[in-house]
Amino acid sequence: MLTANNSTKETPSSWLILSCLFFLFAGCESETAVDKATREGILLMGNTAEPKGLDPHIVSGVLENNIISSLFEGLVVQHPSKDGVALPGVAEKWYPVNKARPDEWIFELRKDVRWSDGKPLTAEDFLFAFRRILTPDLASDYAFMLFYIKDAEPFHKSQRAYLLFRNNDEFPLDWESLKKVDFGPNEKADEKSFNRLGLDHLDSKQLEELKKEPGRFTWPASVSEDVRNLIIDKSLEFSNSGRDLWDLIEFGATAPDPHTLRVKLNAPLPFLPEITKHYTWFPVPKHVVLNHGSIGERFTEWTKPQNLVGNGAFKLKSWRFNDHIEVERNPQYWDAENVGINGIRFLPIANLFTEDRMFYDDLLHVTYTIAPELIEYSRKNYSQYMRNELYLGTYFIRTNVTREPFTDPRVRLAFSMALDQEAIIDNVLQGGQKPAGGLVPPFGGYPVSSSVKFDPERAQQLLAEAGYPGGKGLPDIEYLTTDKETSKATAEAMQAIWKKHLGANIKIKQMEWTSYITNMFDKNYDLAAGGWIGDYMDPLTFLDMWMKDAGNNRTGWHSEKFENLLDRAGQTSDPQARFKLLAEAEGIFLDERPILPLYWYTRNYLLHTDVKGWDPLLLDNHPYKFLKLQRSADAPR
Amino acid sequence: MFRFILGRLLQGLLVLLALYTITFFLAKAMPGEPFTTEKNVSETTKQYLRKLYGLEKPLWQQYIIYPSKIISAGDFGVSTSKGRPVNDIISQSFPVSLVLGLGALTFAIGIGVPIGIISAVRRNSWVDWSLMAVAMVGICVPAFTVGPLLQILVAANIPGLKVAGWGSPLDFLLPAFTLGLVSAAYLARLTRGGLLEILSQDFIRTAHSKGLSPTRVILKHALRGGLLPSVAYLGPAFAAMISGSFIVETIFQVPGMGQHFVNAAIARDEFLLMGVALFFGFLIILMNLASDILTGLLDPRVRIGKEAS
Amino acid sequence: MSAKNAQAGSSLWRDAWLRMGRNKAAMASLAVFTLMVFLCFVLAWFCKDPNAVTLTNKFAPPSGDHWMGTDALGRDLFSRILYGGQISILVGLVATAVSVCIGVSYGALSGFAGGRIDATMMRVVDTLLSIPFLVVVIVLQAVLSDWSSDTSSWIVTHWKWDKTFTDRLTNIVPLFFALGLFGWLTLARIVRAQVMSLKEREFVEAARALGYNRFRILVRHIIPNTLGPTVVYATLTVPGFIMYEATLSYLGLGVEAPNSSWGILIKEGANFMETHPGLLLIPGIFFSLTLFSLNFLGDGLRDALDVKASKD
Amino acid sequence: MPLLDVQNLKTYFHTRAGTTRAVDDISFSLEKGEIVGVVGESGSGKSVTCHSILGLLPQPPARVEGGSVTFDGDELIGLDPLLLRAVRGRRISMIFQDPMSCLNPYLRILDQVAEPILVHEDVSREEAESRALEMLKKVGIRDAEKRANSFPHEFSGGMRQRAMIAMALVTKPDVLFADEPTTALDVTVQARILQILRDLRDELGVAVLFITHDLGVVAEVADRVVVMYRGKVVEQGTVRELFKNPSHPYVKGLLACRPSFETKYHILPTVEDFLETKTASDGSVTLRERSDAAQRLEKLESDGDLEGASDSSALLLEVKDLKVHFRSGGGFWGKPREVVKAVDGVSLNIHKGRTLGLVGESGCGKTTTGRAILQLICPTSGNVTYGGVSLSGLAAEEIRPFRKRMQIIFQDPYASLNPRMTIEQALLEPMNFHNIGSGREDRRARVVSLLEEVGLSSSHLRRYPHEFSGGQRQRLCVARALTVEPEFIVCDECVSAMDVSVQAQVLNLLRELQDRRGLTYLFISHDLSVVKFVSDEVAVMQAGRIVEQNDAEQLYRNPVNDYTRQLLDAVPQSDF
Repeated sequence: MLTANNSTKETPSSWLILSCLFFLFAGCESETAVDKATREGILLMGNTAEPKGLDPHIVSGVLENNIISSLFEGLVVQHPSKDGVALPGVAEKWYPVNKARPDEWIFELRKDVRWSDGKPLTAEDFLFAFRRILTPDLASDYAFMLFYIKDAEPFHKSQRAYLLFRNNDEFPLDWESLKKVDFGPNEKADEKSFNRLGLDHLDSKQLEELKKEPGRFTWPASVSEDVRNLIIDKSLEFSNSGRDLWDLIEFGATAPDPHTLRVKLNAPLPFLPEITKHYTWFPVPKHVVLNHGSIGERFTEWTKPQNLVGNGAFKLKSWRFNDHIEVERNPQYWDAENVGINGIRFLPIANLFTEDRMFYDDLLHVTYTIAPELIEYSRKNYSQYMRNELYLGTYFIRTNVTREPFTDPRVRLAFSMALDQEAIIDNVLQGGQKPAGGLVPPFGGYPVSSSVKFDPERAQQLLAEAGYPGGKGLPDIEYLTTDKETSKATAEAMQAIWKKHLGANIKIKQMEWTSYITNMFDKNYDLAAGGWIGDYMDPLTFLDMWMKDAGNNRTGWHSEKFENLLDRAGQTSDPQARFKLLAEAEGIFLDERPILPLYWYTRNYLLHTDVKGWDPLLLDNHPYKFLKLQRSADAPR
Repeated sequence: MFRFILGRLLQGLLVLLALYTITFFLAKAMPGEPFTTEKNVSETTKQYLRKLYGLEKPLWQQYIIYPSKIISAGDFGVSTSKGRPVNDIISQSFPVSLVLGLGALTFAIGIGVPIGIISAVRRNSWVDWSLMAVAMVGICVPAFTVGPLLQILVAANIPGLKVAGWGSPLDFLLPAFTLGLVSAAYLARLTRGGLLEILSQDFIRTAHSKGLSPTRVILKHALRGGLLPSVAYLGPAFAAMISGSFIVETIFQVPGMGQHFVNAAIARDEFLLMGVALFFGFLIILMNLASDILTGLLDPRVRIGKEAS
Repeated sequence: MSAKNAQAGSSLWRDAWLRMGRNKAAMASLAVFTLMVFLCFVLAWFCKDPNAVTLTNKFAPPSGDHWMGTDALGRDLFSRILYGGQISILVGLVATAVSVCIGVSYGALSGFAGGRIDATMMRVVDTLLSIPFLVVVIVLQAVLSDWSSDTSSWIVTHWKWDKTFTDRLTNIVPLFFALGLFGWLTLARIVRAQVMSLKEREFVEAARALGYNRFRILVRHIIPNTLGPTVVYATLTVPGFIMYEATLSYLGLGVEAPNSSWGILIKEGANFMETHPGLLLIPGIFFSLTLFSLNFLGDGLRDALDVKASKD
Repeated sequence: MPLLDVQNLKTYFHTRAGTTRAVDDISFSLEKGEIVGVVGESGSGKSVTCHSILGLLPQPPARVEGGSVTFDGDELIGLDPLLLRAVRGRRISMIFQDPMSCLNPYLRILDQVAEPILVHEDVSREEAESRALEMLKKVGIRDAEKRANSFPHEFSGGMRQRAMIAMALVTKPDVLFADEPTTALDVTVQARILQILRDLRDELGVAVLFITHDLGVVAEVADRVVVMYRGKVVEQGTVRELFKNPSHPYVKGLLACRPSFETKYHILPTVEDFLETKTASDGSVTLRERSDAAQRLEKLESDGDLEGASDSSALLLEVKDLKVHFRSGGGFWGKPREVVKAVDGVSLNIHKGRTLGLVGESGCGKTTTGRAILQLICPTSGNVTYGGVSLSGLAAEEIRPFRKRMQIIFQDPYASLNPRMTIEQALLEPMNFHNIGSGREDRRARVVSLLEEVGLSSSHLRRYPHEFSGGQRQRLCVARALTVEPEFIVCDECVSAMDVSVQAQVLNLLRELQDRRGLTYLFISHDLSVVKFVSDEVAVMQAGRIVEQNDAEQLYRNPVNDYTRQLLDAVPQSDF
C-alpha cells in the first residue's frame, strides 16, 4: 500500500482524497483477506477480547488459553481429533510409578527441546514454573490446578503453622484435627486484631506483640495456652531464621536428572496427563523470568512482546493492543518441520455480530462463536462453514437454597421439571444444544444421567405438595441474569414457561457482569443464570464444586452424603469403580437439585473450509501444530 | 490571553481534582471488586492482589496515593483487568481514537455545515425541509443501527472497505462516518440557526450593497458569525469524539479508548477507570477552552477573559 | 405568586397556542403526536398481551391476528410497540422536563450571577460532563434497585394499587434519576449563554429601576426570553433520552424484562436486521414519526413563543 | 439627461396581512455631483426606494411593481442580477444608518474597505489595501495605517461611519446613497461627517442621495430636497425654496415640529396640526391640509406664556462629587485591570418640578451619571441625596421605596420593554409588586387611565411591544414609569432615536405630564435643541465632568466654556 508508511501523519482531509483514490484501485484487488492468509499460511482467528496477559501463571481465561497454547507447550499435547488422548509434547514418555495406585508419575523429557531463544529446556524449568505459580505473592488465580501435587496447597496458602507442626512429634495435639482450624486471614475481623492478617502471615515484630498480648488473635477453643505459646514461639523462631516457607515443604515435584520430572501427588490421579494439558502446568523460561524480576513478581516485563520466550510451535510476532496478536513459526520448536501453518493472527473481536460479519466478508478463518440471532442466517447462507460441536459444559440455573421458597427441594424439583428445555433450545438458543439430563455432560465412559426431564404435571404436583398449589402463595421470584441480550431472551422465555406451568411470578433482574457475579457470591438472588465449563476431562470438574466450602458453589446447598462419595471416589484408582461412585454422587445431587440444569453446551462457530485438520474436541483446545491451510474447492465468491 | 489560558488551566486542575474525587468514591461505591471473577478466587489470592494494587490500604490513603503518583511520576497505576499500566493503555489507544475522532469531525463538519448552509439559504423551501428531515434522521438513528447497516450495505459490497478492523488507511471511513453522523446532524441544525440569525442582520445588506456575489456574502460575511453556535457545540462534542465511543469501537473493531470507559467500569478496574476519566476530563477542559478561544478568534467582540459562551 | 401572575403567565402560553394554530407543520405534528399518545396510552389497553410468549410462533409475518407480526419469542409486535411507547414517550418527556427544569434554573442562575459564581458553576458542569456515566449507573443500580421494589411493595400494601402497574411505575423512577442527573448539562450551557446576553438588555435594567428583586427579574423577565432555544434544544434531546433508556434497562435500571420500550425494541431488532428487518423497521418508524412530530412541534413552539416572528 | 432618473417607481410588500405600498409611484432624478436630500419619517419609503433601485430588497415579500430607474442610460429595474452586482458597490454605493450593525463585526476594517475593489477590479490585494488605506485617510481616520487593522467594535461611532463612507467611496462610484448616515451620531461628529461628504462631492464629483428625517441636516448639506410621506413624494425642490416656502402641509408640519434654539412654544406643534389623513377602505390614502391649522398654531403659541411659574422650588435631588469608575478586563483570573473613570466628580442639584438638561457627546458619562443617581450602578464615591435622604450605601431593601419615587425612561423603548409581556402585564406588574392600588380591578382601571393619559387606548392592553410604533412604545415606557407614581424621572436619550414628528409628540407628552403631575426630570440628551426646549437648567458634560451648568437661556445665549461653544456651533441651523 502506497500510503501505509506515513498514513498516521496525514491530515483528515488528505485522507479523504486518498480514500477516493483508493476506491479506484480497490476495485482491482480481488483477493480477499482470507485468500491471502490461506496463501501465506496464516490462520485468522476471532478471539473475542484482548487477553489480560500472556503469562500462563497469571491469566485464567479461554481466550488467553487460545494464544498461550500456541506459544507454550506442556508435557503432553492434545490429540487433534481424539478426546482424552495425549500425544508427546515436551515429555517423550510418561507413566505412573505404580500402575495400581497412580499417585506418582514420571515424565521423561525430550533432550532436544529448546526455548525460542535457543536455550535448552530442562526439568528445572518445570520445577521453577510449578514453584512460581504456587508462590503466594504471585497471586495466581489458577494455582489450585496444581494442588494435586504434594504440599503444593499448604505452601500456596502460606500455612506456616500447619507446616511447622504437622510432622512434629513433640506437639501435644493431634495436628490432623487442628488442620481444619483456620489460621489464615479473616477479612471480616476487626481491623486492629491479627485475625485480619491471619496468624500465618504475621512477621517477627507482630509475633512478638502477639506473644505479649495473645488475645489479639482469636484462638480456637481447643487450643490450650501451652499450644498457643508453642505455636507462637515456633512461628517466631521460623520467622527470625529468615528461611523461606519453601524449605519447610516436601514438594511433590522433583527432577532426578535434567530430563526427568517426577511428580508425587496427594492422591491417586489416573488422568494426570489430561490435567497437564492445562496451561497452568506449562513450563516458563526460568532464565528469562528471573531476568526481569523475582519469582513472585506479578508484573514484570518478561511477557512483553520483545522479551517473551516460549517453547510452543509459534513465537510472538506482533502485538497491537486491542487490535491483534500475531504469532509466527518458532524455528527452535522441536517438531518445527511438522507444524502445518506459518502463523496465527488472533483478533479480539468483542462484538459477536461484527465477528460473524467479518467472517461473511472473508476476513476470518474461524470465529470464536456465533451470535444466536445469526445462527439461522448462517445456516441458510453459510451452511458449509457452520460448526456445531458438543462442548464440555453445562448451563444451569442456581437456586438459592437459603431463601424461601427454594429451601424446599420439592419446589426446586418442580421448577426444574417445569422447565421446557427443548422449547427454549429450539426457539431461543437455536444452537443445537442438548437438553441437559443431568449435571455432567456426556463424555468418555462416564454414565450420563437422564434424570432431568420436562414433566409439567409432576411439577405442579410437587409444587402443590410443597404448599403452593397452582403457584398460590409463591412470593415474587428474582431471577438474576446478565446484560447480554441472549440471556435476556432466555430469561423472558423461562419467565413465560414458569408462569404457564407453575403460575410463578418471576422478576428478571438484569445486571452488568461484576454486579451479577457479586450478587451471586453474596447469595442475593432466588434464581441465577449460570454455567460451568469443564477444566479437564473428568466428571470431578463438575462435581467437586458443590462441596460445602467450594468457592463456586454459591447456592448454599451441601450434603455430607454427597461429599463422602466424592471422598471415596478420590481414593479409588479403578476408573470404572470411580465413575460409579461419582455417578452415585451426581444422583444425590440431582435428587436435591440445587441447580436446575438447562442444557449441555455446544460450540457454535464458523470455520472456513480452507482450514484443514480442525476436528471437534470436547474441550475445544485444538492443537494448532496439526492444522493446515489449503484453498478449498468450495470457496465462495 | 496568556493569563486567561493559564487561569482556565488552573481552574481545570480544580475540575480534575473534583472529577477525581467523585470518580474515586463512585468507583469505591460500586458493588463487587476487581478480583471478582466467574470462577472463585481464594481469599488469600485476593488479599495478595489487593496488596499488590495497594487496595488494602485505608480509603484516605488510597485517595491520596493515586494523585500523588500521577504528579510525581506521571503514573496512572496498573489496570487490574488488563494487567498493564494505564499509561500504556491510554498511549496505545488514544492515537487510534484521535484519528477516528478527527475523521468523525471531518465528516461531521463536511456534512453538517454544508447542509446547514444550504438549508439556511433556501429557508422554508422543500430543500430546507428535506435536509432538516435528514438531519433529524441522523439524530434519531442510533449508532448501533447505523454501524451494522453500513457493514451490511456498504462494506460488504464495496471491495476495499472492510466490515471491521483497523490498520489499513481506509478503515477509518465507516466508523468515522458512524461516529460523526449525530454531530453532523446537530451541526446542520446549529449552522442553519446561526446562519439565519446572521443573515437577518444589517451588515449582510451592506455586503450585498457592495456588489458581492451571494456565495461570497455567505462564505465571507455570514458564515463566520453563523458558525459560532456550532463552535460552542463542537468543543465538548469533539472531546467526546476523540475519546472514542464504545459502540462504534466494538462494532467496527477499532482499538480505541472508548471501550475502556465501559470495560473498566464493568471490571471494577478503578485505576483504568480513573485514568480514562481524568484523561477525558482533561480533554473536555482543553476542548472547551479551545472552543472559547476559537469563539474569540471568530468573534472579535468577545473579550477573551470574559467567558465566551 | 399571586393569582394575577398565574393569569398573566398563562396568557403567554395561550397566545403562543393561538399563534401555533396557524402553523400547519406544527399542527400536523401535534396531530401525529396526539395519535401516538392515543395509540400507546389508550388503544394499548385493548390490545393483546405484549408479554404473551408463544415460542412456536416466532417471527410470524404480519397477519390478521398479529398486525405487525411477532418477535423472536412469538410475542405480538404491535402491542409490544404500543406498550413500549408508553415507557418511551414517558421517559422522553419526563426526562426532558427534568433536564429543562434543572438546566434552565442552573444555567440561568450561573449566567445571571456572573463572575466567580458563574465560573465555579460552569466548572461544575465540566466536571459532571466528564464523570463516567456507566459508573454512576452501576452505583445507582446498586443503591436504587432495592429501593424501587421496596417502594413498590409498600405502595401495594398501603395504597392497594395494582401490583403490575405499580412495579412498572417504580421501576422507571431510578431511570429518571439517572437521566435527570446528567441530561441537563448542555442545556445549562445554552441557557447561560442566553442569559448572559439578556441580562445586559435594557428591559432588565428597567425592571431593576422598578425595584424588582433579582429573583423576580430572573424568573419573570429573563427566563421566559430563553424559552425559544430551550424548546428547540429540548426536543433534540428527546431521542437521546429514549435511546439511553434502552442501555440503562439492560444494566438493570429502568424497564424490567419482559416489558419493553422503543429503545429496547430497536436495539433488539437491530440484531435481526439481516434476517427479520421488520423487527427493526417497524419500531423504528414509530420512534422516528414521534420524534419528527416532536421536533416540528418544538420548532413551531419556538416560533409561537417568539412574539416578534408572528407579526407577519 | 440626469445621472439617475427614477420614474413612477412602485414597490409593494405582500404579506399575509395584506399589501403595503411602501413606495407608491414616485419620481425624482439626481444629477452628477449633486446632493439631493430625501426627507421623511420612518416608514415613508425613503430606504425602500434606495433598496429597490439596487435590488437589495428581500423578495418575497417585497416586489417592484412598476416604474423605471435609469442610471447613466441603463435601466436598472429587472436587470440581470449579475449585471446589477457590477453596478452595486462600483458605480452606486451605499452607506447605512447604523455603522455598528452595518459593518461586519467579524472582519477587520481594512478587509471590508478593500473588498469592493477586490470584487470589482482586477487588482492585487496589496494594491487594493493601499487604496483602501488612502481612502480611510481621506475620510479623516487618523493613524489609518495603525487602525485599519482594527475591528469595527474598536472604533467609535463616528469613526465607523467614516469607515463606512470610505468603503462606499473606495471604488470611486458615481452615485452614493447615504441612508441616514448621521442620525445615530453626536452633533460634532455629525458636522464633521457632513463636511466630509461635501468635500468628497467636490473632489470626486459623486452624486449623493442623502436620506434623513432631519430637516436641519438637509438644509446644511443638500442642494435639492425630496420630501416623502407614506410612500409618495409630497414635495420636491431646492432647499432654499422648500424651507422658505413649503407648500405641502406635511412639510409645513415637519418644519414646525422641530425644536430649535428659537422655539417659543411651550407645547410643540406636530404634523397632525397641519395634516389630515384619510385612509379609504381600499388602503389608498388621501392627505389634506387642516383647515384650522393656523388657529391651532396660534393657540400653541399663546400657551407658551404660561411658563415660568415655579421658580424657586425645593431641592429634590442633590448629587455631590459623584464618581463611577469601571474596571475593564479582569475576571476570575484575568489580566490586570484598567480603571475607566466614566463619571469623575459630578455635582448636580435638581429642584422639584423642574427639568435639568444634561448634554454631552456619547461616551462623556451622562448616561452613567443618570444610572448612578438611580443607584442602578453603584457609584464608586460621592453622594446622592434624594429628598434629604442619602442613598449611598443603602441596602437593596432600603432602596426599594425610592424606586417608586424615581424612574427612568431609556433611549430604545423597544429594548426596554420585555418582548414577551403584553402591555397589560408590563403595566400591572409594577403595581402588583409595589402594592399600589386597592385591588385587581382598581389596578386595571389605573392601567387604562394611564394608557389614556399617554395617548393610547385600552384596546392596546392585550398587545405585545412589537405591535406598536416607536413613538407609541416610548409612551408605553412613560406609562410604565408612571405606574409607580414617581416624582422624579430620568429621561435617558428618550427621544434621540425618533423622527422629529414623533419626537415632538413625546416631548409634548413629557411636558404635559410635568405640568399635570409636577414631575421633576433629569433630561439626558446629545441633542442641544431638544435640551434647550425641555430644560429649565442645563449642564454640559465632557469626559466624566460637568464643564458648565447654568440656566438654559443663559447657557445657550452666552456659553462660557469652549467645549459648550463648540457643541453649539456644530448644531446645523436651518435659518433661511
